[in-house]
Amino acid sequence: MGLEQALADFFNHMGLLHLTVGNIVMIIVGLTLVYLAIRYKMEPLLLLPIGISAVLVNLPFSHLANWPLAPQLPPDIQGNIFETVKYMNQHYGPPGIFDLIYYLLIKTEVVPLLIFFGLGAMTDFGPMIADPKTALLGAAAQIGVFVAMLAAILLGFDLKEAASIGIIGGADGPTTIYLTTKLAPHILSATAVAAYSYMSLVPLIQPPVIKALTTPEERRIRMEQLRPVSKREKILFPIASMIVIGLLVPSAAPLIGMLMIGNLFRESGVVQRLSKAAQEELMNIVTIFLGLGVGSTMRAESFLTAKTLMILGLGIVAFASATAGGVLFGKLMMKLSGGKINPMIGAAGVSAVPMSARVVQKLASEEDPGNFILMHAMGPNVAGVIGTAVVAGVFLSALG
Amino acid sequence: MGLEQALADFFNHMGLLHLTVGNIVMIIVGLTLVYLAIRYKMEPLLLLPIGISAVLVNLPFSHLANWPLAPQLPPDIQGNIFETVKYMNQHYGPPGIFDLIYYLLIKTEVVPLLIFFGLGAMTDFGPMIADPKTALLGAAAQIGVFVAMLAAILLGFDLKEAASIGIIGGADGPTTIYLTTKLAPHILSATAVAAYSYMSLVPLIQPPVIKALTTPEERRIRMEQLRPVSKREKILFPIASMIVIGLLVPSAAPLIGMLMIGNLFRESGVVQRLSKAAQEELMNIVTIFLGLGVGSTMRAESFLTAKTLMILGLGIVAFASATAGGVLFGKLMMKLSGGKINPMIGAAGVSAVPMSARVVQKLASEEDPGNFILMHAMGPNVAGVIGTAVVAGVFLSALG
Amino acid sequence: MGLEQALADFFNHMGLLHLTVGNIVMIIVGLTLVYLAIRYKMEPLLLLPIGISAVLVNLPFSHLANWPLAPQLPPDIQGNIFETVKYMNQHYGPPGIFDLIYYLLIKTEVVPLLIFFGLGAMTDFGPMIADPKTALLGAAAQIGVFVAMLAAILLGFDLKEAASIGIIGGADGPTTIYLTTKLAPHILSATAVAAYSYMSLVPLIQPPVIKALTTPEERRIRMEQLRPVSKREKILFPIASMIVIGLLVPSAAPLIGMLMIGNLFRESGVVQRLSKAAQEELMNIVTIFLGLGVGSTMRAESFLTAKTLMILGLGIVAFASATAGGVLFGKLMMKLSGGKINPMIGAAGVSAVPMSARVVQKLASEEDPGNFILMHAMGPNVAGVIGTAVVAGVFLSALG
Amino acid sequence: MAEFLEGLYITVLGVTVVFAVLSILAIVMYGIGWSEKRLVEKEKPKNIEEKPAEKREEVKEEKGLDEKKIAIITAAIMAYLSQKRPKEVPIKRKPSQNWWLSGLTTYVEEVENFNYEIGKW
Amino acid sequence: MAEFLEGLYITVLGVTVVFAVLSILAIVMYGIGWSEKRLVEKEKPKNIEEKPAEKREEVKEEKGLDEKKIAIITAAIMAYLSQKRPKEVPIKRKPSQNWWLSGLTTYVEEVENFNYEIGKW
Amino acid sequence: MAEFLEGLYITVLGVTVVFAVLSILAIVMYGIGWSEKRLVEKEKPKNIEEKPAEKREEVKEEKGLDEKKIAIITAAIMAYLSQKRPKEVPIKRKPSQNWWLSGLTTYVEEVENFNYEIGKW
Ligand code: NA
Ligand code: NA
Ligand code: NA
Repeated sequence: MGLEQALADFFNHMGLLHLTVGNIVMIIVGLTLVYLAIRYKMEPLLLLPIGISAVLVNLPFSHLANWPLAPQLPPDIQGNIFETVKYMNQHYGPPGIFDLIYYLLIKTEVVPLLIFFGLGAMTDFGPMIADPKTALLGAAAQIGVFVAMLAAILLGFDLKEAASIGIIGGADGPTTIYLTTKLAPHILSATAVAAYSYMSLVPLIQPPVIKALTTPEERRIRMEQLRPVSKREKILFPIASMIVIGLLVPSAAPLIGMLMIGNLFRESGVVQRLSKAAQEELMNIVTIFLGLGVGSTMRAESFLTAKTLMILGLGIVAFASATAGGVLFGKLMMKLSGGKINPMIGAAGVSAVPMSARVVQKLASEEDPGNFILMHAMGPNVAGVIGTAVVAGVFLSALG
Repeated sequence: MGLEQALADFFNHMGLLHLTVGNIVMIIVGLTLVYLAIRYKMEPLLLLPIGISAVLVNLPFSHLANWPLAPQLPPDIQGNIFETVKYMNQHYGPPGIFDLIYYLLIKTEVVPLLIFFGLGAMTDFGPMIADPKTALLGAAAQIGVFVAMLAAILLGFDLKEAASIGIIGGADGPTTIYLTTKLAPHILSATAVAAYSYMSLVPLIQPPVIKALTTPEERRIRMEQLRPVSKREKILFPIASMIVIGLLVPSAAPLIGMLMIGNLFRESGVVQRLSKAAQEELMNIVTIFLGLGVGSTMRAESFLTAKTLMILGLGIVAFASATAGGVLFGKLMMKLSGGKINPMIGAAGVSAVPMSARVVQKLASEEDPGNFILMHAMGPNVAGVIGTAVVAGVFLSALG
Repeated sequence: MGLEQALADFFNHMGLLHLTVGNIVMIIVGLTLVYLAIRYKMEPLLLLPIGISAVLVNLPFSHLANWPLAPQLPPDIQGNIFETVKYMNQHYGPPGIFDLIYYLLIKTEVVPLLIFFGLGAMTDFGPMIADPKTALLGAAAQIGVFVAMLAAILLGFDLKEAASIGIIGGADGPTTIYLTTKLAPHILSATAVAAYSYMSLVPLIQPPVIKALTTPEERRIRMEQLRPVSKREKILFPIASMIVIGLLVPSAAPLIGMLMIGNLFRESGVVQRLSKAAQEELMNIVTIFLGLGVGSTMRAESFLTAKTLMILGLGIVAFASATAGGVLFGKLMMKLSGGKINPMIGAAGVSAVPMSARVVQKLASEEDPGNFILMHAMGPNVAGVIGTAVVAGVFLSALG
Repeated sequence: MAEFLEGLYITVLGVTVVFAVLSILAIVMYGIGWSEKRLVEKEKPKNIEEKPAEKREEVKEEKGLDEKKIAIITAAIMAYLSQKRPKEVPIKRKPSQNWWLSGLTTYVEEVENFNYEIGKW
Repeated sequence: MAEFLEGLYITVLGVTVVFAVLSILAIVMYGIGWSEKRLVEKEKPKNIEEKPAEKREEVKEEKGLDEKKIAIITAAIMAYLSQKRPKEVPIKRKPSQNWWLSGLTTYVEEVENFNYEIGKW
Repeated sequence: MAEFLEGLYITVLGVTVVFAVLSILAIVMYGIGWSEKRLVEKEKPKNIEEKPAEKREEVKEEKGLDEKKIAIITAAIMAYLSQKRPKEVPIKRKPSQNWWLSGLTTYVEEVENFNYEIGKW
């Protein structure tokens, strides 16, 4: 090999010379996410890693992610993760670090489930236990999921894609990632980015919808003080709900099971060490891998399509109709309860915890500064997490 | 697919309709462990995850653990963990999160060894270094392991099962899990649950045995103050014992090696960062995986057998005879030393650190409130950890 | 099986009887590293785990590392990590914990890249941003890498080995491990140990070289106060450098990319949770695995060769010539700037951060106690990390 | 259109299931709440005797210790501790460890500040 | 010798590339620095009005609160907290948990010290 | 019965090995202890001269600083720091971050308490 040859080889593999328009656009998209995360603190824990990882994988030959996301696999190895990685290595070369994260940690569900485990350890289901009927509002908000799904079908998406798009309306990042990975991995980056982006835009998306559907009088409704919840109840709740939901919707058991194990660790009070680990050491590490892994799926070929734009549009539809679903059911409950329930708390069934509950509180305060319904809104809020996981279970059992 | 079909399908896969009596019993067993862990703080860091994980895996179709524990494998792939997981995926579908934990983290020894690493970083071998002869009491207590093993053979267990059952008497959870995983994985849940349960019952199991074998005069024996141990000695000890044991019983080298690396990290004083990680970050994460993984092996088909009841019975035999072995050897040492050694400290050779040492102290205080032998009991106590690992090594080399 | 047979078998597998001279020498080498780490605090976070792990793997039959390091693989599975581990398991038995660490975490680049990620989160590039021209000194110091490489070729090493040896002069442990694992895994332990040992010997290696190449007057040169660097600049830097270097030298993208992601996490200020995890939880765990994994490659057959001695010798050559390269380029810059640059800061281009910068400061203080150039030396110091990663990228693209 | 119809079926199924599940969960929670209430009522009579005692004790403690005195005592203890601690842990960090211990930055910033201070003069 | 020649080629390539890359990076950094400077200049006029206000406020605060008073208040708060906290979290550790909680050592050392104390008498 | 016999063999082997290993380990530990004792004896003469000096120093320090003064100084420093710190780190948490930062609970509990307080009026 002469020097000229060496130089020629080196230049031939210089990424700069292989940069496509798609790469450039994706780099800009990634940088935009980074900017939004840093400047406006939009879900920075996810959107910052996602954005910067999208930048990196769109530098040609960067070898952080070498494998395609939705490869054509021989039929006999589909569904066999161990055969799949072997095949990928054979056909696309050794895995980059992002391939390992995506194929071994995200596609195997490990990371989304561990995040749910950590969320369980962080969540206080007290407000829902204190007033169980508010759990129904967490169910009502799931209507948005189905509205968006149907809209997606009308726009030409197939059923599996439509379900993955609809679930964005559940406003639960890990559930969205979990379901999309299983049903339609080729649109993972779009649904994940939509879910996290809109979650952070809840304070902009929800108020107009809520205001359009409620009167100032309704927004002014004060609610009774929530009863205190004992430690015993808080311990029994995760156990009971894990068994109840596990027996009714087994396909939701992984999500609900891990969430409730985390919550039991939290409430039991005897394993603080493990509860802390679930919330901190493990959660932080897993969050890093989730962000980098999801971001690494933002490739020009799969992201820069009309589908992505439609998904972003449908995401708004999903959030708005979920809000509407919750508020309308809230109005029904208000009527049935003789005006004891502020219908706005239904909007908190969109589970961007605790943001949508805060939005509700803010709107209540605007009408009446002495009206405190945040805690009442927390009930539907955490119920919405459960509701979305149940819906994901239904999708998996019907389509998976 | 019509709605009726969809509904029929959904109901056909509803776990509730497939719940077997075995499942129900296992769920109750799991809940009992959770109750004992929370209410009586019985080894909660292990028994809580084990119990709740047992509940989850016994909900039909819950997809957290899809693979059998002791599958019939083609002979050419036995012992090849990578072929095994591929085969399992092919025959039993994609792994659930608990399958991944069990097959990739526990069966590969990674988790038990990392726990031993953390335990090493938590253990102070000072009391044993200060009075090396007490290490022999840690050997004597291993007699219980062999008594239980022989009893198990008489009850019809084969040699490998019997060895796994006997090691319960060593009172070291990770060693029990390590050995059972290698020799008799189908009884893992029974031996693990027995080991951790009885460890937390040491204050109930040991006192009657000790009292039956000692006179009040013997229990009143005061022991000389232990000499101080220098930092240099504490650094040399893990290195020396790793080499000595590694050369004599190579099959015990993984357990002893990881234990002593952890201890060297601790005592060296120059890698506090790593020592802290071994004791905290890493330990917590690994403990979560150990508990969930072991609990996921509590399936009706393998747990609800007469064998399990026998194992639980033999576990008591193991603990009691280990205590007796320690105390009797303690009496021998008392005679040989001219009454300078309190024979009770032999009971601490059962290594449930530091509980059996505390039991001994309590019995000493009962006879003479001014008698402090806790530190002397810590010597046999930590020696018992080493002793059990050595016995496990012998089992592996003879039967593995 | 009779008792005699059992005993015979046991003794036949007693490590003591199979200890080779090579093992004994390697155990002594390992203990020496442990001693240096504890007694003289020589890079203890790496050299302590490396040393003790070397001791363990050289106890015969210890089953912590069963697989050879550079096995003869059938051509069709070379480069396929998943086929490789399967093949290894088939031919050399189940993996020990160190085999898993080495083959799955180190050989796949995961650990070195995660260390770079953590280093990025720990590094303040401020001094380099404040005075960008000092970055060139970080390039100049890489000359040492090439000098050592050429010397290695002359001594009979092949190109891939020579490149791995040369990179020692970059004074970046993870980069050395990353490159050697890819180009010449059979000399990994020698290059890793050389890199970390000499990094801690920088205060001994550099001063004579610096003094030989500079006059006291030059060492006395005071430099202008560095300008303050804004948060915005610190955020833009990792993004810009990731893109620039990624486009120019794609093969350096994994190292530089992970480094800069870590740095962006740090400087963005919106993901402290993740930045802390990168620096602590994750870093500590990964460091443990790196040390144990690298140490486990110190086997008699691959380490006890004339090559290792030559590598240790060439390592010194690399460090010394890197220092010289930096200082000489520093003198050039001094001339061009009209004496405004202290040439000594070029020596800090050897990136043992922040040690070489401190060495420079110490020499400056010796000549003039009021001369503070530490911050100016930090520029080349962090630039040296980037420079070495770029050189590793060139090697990979030319030889990998 | 077949797809949309199937979507509708799934919607009906899904909405039914999610409402059913959360309703059942709500009923279970009401059950838990109700049994908790009964349990507490059972336990109360016993506690009534105990609690006042506890409370009295607390009040005593609070009266017994004048806040001002506590302030001084606390400060004294802290001062004593702060005097003690550095001697107990004579940390001698090696430069290279600084890097690992993330001390690099702190150190660098220290010097930076120092340099700026000097620059002012 | 062929190998050495190739090594030389790589050296030329490598040195060129590393200098080129770091030069470009330096230029980029100069660019960032220059645009930062321009941005700051643009922003300055606005800040001038704001900053003095802030500063005055700070000064006020510092004047308003006498250091001595703060000391007493702080200590009082801390004393109050230290009085409160132990009651809120009545930790009842089980022996076996000590082991896990790495408390073993501490505990052991405690007793060790205690034993030595006794040994003295 | 063959199994039991084999079990007996393993028992004999195992008991022998475990006693042998721990005996050898004990001997090694006695060896370490003995060499430590010799080393310390060798080192002692040197230390005797150094130690008193150290002790005197400590005593001095303790005398030099009156505990009361230290208490006041400490409190003052703390007060100063507590005044400083909040300004240095003006944390502006976004609601969604609360969730992540596990702050959710704290926040929820805060409001819960607040609600209860209001409930009392
Ligand atoms: Na939701
Ligand atoms: Na034991
Ligand atoms: Na370098």
